[in-house]
Amino acid sequence: MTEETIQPKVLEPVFNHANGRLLMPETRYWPTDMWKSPWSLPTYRRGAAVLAGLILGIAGVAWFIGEIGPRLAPIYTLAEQFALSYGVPAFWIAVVWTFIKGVFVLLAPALNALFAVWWERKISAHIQSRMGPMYVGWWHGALQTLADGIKLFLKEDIVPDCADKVVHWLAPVVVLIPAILVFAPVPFGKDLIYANIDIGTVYVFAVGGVSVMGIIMAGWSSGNKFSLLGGLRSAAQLVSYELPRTFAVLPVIMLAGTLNIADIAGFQAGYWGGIVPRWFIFYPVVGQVAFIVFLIASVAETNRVPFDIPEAESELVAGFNTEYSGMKFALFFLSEFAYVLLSCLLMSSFFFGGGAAPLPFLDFLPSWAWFLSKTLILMFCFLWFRWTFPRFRVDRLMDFNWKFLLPVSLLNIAAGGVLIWLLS
Amino acid sequence: MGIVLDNLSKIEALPGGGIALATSDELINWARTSSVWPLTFGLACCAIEMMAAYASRFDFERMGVFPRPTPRQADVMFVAGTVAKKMADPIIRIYKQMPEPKFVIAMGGCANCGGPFYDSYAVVKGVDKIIPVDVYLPGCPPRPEALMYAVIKLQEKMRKMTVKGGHGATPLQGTGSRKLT
Amino acid sequence: MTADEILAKLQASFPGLVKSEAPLKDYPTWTVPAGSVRAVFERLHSKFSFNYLDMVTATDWSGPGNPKGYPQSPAVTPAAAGAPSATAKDVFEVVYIVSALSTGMRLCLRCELPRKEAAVPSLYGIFMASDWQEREVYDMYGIKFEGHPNLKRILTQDDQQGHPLRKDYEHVADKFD
Amino acid sequence: MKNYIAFVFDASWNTLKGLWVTLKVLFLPSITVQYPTEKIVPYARFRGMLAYDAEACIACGMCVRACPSKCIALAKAAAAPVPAPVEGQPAVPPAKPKIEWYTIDYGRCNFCGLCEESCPTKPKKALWHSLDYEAIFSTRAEMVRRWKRGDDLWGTARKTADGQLAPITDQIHIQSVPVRK
Amino acid sequence: MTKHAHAPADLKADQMFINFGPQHPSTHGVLRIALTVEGEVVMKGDPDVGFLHRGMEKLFEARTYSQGLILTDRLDYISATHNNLGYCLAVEKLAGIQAPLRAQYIRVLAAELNRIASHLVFFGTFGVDMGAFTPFLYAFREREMIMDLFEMLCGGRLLHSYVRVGGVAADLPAGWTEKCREFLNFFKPMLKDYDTLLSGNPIFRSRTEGVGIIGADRAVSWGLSGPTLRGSGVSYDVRKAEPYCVYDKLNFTVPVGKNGDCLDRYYCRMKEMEQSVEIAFQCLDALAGAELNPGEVMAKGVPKMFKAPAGQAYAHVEASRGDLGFFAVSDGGFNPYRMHVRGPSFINVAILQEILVGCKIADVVAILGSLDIVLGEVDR
Repeated sequence: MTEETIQPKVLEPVFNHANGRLLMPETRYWPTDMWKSPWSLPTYRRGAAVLAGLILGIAGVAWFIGEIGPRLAPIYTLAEQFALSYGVPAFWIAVVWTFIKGVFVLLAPALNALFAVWWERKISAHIQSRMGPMYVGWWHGALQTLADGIKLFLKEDIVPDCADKVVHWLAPVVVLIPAILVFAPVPFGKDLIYANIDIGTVYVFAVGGVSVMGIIMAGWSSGNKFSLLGGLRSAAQLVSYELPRTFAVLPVIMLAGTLNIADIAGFQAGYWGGIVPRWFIFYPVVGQVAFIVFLIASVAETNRVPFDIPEAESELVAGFNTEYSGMKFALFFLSEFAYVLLSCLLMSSFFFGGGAAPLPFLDFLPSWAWFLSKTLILMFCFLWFRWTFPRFRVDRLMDFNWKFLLPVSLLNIAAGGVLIWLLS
Repeated sequence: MGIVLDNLSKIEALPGGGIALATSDELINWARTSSVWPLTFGLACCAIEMMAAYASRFDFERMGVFPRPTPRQADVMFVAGTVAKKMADPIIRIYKQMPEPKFVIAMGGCANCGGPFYDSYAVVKGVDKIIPVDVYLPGCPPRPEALMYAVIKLQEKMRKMTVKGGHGATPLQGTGSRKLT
Repeated sequence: MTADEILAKLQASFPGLVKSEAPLKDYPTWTVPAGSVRAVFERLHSKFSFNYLDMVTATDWSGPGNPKGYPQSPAVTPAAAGAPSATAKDVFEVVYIVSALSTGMRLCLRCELPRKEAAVPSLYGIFMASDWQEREVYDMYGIKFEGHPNLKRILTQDDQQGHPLRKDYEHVADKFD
Repeated sequence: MKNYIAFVFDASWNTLKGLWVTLKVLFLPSITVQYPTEKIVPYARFRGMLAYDAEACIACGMCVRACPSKCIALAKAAAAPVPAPVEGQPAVPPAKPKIEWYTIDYGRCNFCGLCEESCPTKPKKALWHSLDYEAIFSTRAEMVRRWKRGDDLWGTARKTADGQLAPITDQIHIQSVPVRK
Repeated sequence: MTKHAHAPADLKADQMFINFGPQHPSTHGVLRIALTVEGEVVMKGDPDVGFLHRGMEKLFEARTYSQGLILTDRLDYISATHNNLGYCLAVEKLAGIQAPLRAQYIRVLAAELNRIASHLVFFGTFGVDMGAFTPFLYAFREREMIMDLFEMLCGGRLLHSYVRVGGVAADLPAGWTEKCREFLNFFKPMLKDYDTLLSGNPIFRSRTEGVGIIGADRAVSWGLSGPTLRGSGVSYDVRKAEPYCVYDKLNFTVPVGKNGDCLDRYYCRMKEMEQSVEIAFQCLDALAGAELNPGEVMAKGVPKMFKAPAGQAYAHVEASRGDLGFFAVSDGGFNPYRMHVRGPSFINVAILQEILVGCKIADVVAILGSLDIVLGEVDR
């Protein structure tokens, strides 16, 4: 088996892909030479330049568009006079206006699902030193999620014969509807809000709790032992992690004095000594502990690693959505990312001051731009946790909650009380 | 659907018959080919090369291939390894559990026709004796790029499918190799 | 404590135990009569601390393999320039290899059984490693191990006719061939 | 109580260190070979698809005996009649035996290289492992490729249902592709 | 489905029968565990193997000695060199052949590189079983470098058939030793990264500490071998107990665990990778030395189709999964009369019947992963 035996006789090129490139044996992309000096690689430099350009471009566009919230009010009054002049009763105008706002709020989880799924696959790929979707859309697989959605929409919809048909069909609906309703009191920027109700926080936690029912229904009705176990596990986990999540928000509400999410965000405007923004996370002990407990509990609420025992891939095949194919599976996927977006929006409005700019001289950007950037940074933390941590075992997960998170959040409420007594 | 898709052509009427691809077929085939979800189903040595194809160097996810553990959410089944007779029933059962349209790639000599165990008493000589196969991939085990080449060829086969022809499902066929158009 | 001293000690109570004539290369090899297999192992386990059972397997000495045992003609037919009939004798031979981890000594014990209804006492109680290995020998050769709790087929499919590793095994084409 | 606090701080410190490892790799370049556009040329000893040169073969059958899965079959051409010895010139040496036809069953081949090692032809081997690894079949019949004298290195395969032998289209020859500058 | 795959008759009211089926993301291949479960706690679990049974031992009797080597690649397909080495040692003992010294050093080098690749697959799949997906990709990124080394050395990425009866197929190609040193130098610090990523993680420790404890005497009675046995505190390694090739000339230590739980078995394998890197460095230095003349890698006078003299021989090597033994019987013909493979995974997986009782479903995955079995070797 000597080297010189390789000599083809016929050399007609059968394949010449337009931009095909052959890596001769010496270039094998070994990490030893790729990571010695990353900045010397042209592709790496081009990638960094594209990323920086993207961020600056979006910031420029946001600066150009400016505040959207306050501009809506005059448009609404103009349209109202126009409709009144046509004799349309005021009641119907309000209905049409809420319907239009409703479409935009429905757009939030839908667009977020398209973006977040693609972003998670890219971030997880680059964490694992690979590239993620590249070929589907025109730039870095931009249309990957759209292609997945259309394909799932066209898949055959299997209902196992030993399944409880009605409950099996109803489960994704019961999971998805609260995931959309919950976005009503959540602000997206300065008075960019659907319903500025006063009990926003209670509403969010109340409606968020309903989707647990959907997961249990999915688990039980699929007639599959693995999904039954997944459903029961999610019942135990979601209910028990609801408590520390709510108790973590209590000090924030005590400090802000209102339950209205937009007002809590507004309360955190202004700067201590001109530099440090008055965000709740910067309150001495109470803020940091509350934020960490809320972050951990939200990761548990959205069934993401290290708390993803309901759909544990290595133990229960795919947990509660084992028997779901096609569009019903897509709905579960959509609602999971809606809850991730919700948790990030809540965290940025409770702890990071909603639309407020981190430094005084940075407030030329509009409030919704700051709000979205904080949400994206927090969403990056969710993705980062997912690709680093292993999964809890069921009983260790319960110990962690009842023996660690809950006592810490209760102590935190006491500390919040002491802080308020000191401040007043 | 005014969605911008790369190189999506209008109705393509080919002179002299041929396949007239309406826009909806083009869109449906584009969606199906760009998100091929295989079932994590490894039998023997080819499964290790399949895992190497999902790993960092030959990243399968660039083509939208995202492995799913349950047959309900899988489009393609990579039969990677020797099909023992004791494993034949579970393979048939899993193939039936997959929703339409479903495809099968026989990866490696053992799945093609028994490979090095062609004269063994306990091996099914080729997986197309029990389920229909769309693409056979030689190699023992084939390189991860060869598996990607097989997926590219399967995508080419899928692009020629028309909804009018098979109502969006793959033709029902018990065993043997399969024509998709 | 060399192998021969142990052999001398054991031959006192087991007359049938002899040094076998075709030994395993560089391991002391003894031939044990079928009836006293379990007793010998118990003595080895308790007295001479042979606590690790390496391997349990069997050989069918009934002449060259039968080409009809293979669904398709194999690369080299087993009888090609095969064994002179001298070594063929109508017998199964169960081979045990047992070792003492503390001293590092390794022994091979063999016992010959008639082919018709071959049976040998199981080592299930002494070494748990023998549980699956004996089931595999039963599955492949049909040798019965008395005292084994669940002696069932382990590797071959459920409706497998006959025991494949026997030299005279003929393959019956089933629904997959 | 004290070791509980120590356990909490140790656990959170290890968690943060784990997070730091993943963040560090996030900003390092990825080592992916983007397969259809960037293609790895294997090392010289890689055992890819078999290539066969009908001119160099002396139909000795050594490869048939060496193959563990019996996938090679050949037929020796009838020996050319030796011209009657003319006493003027030295006796014409008997012609080297030629090959009539030669078939390799790629489905069953397990790419082990024993046939290449057993091929006695000098200086260039008649049967060797090329560097190609991109080949697929769509039917069982295509797996068996046949050579007659004059065919090219990759032989012809039984293509359509009617069993016609057609040259190979579904195999990309890495060796013969000019490197794009 | 096979007949006994359905619920047993004596299933009590609140118990559930789960098929941890032949196709399951974390059974490392096609192994079926019939679990009788009460809520999350496993009452009874008995593994069912044979779903990858290819009748190897029958096929060995129909192949010549050099063709049989190709079958041994497919036994434990993650560490193929160890199978070839065990087979060749058994046949060489049978035929009385002795490989030249240079070939023995190359054999040990290839075996240790293969052990690192095999333990990397273990580290990756054990991380996926625990739910952390990233270690799997880091492990496979380093493993791709080893696959390149083997592709350069013998042409095959995964199944090499590089070790031949009487020596090695071919000598080291030019530039191979530099690339090998480049990999080993890159890999040593990487092991510390793996430690911080997975073994240091408190969630991982809570999933593996005190799970699936196997006592030392129970491990010996069940005949376990390899890191699974050494995790329980029994320091039995064939490379030290019965050194083959040149292992007696190399100095390396054998890591031994203390209390036999999943974490100790995991640490035994991670420490073994460090030792394998040391051994590989020593082999590279020895090969670079002058006294091993290059090119002389095959014993003289060993034809391709040789007849081994009648007799029986047993040789065993320390494969990455345990004590892999080959029992070869020859009747003087071209092909072996009987070739039995003592598969370490086949014997290690039998203990599942005992240690699964009383643990949770998540522990079933952890214990199965820590045993590190390969179904090609279990079912042969």
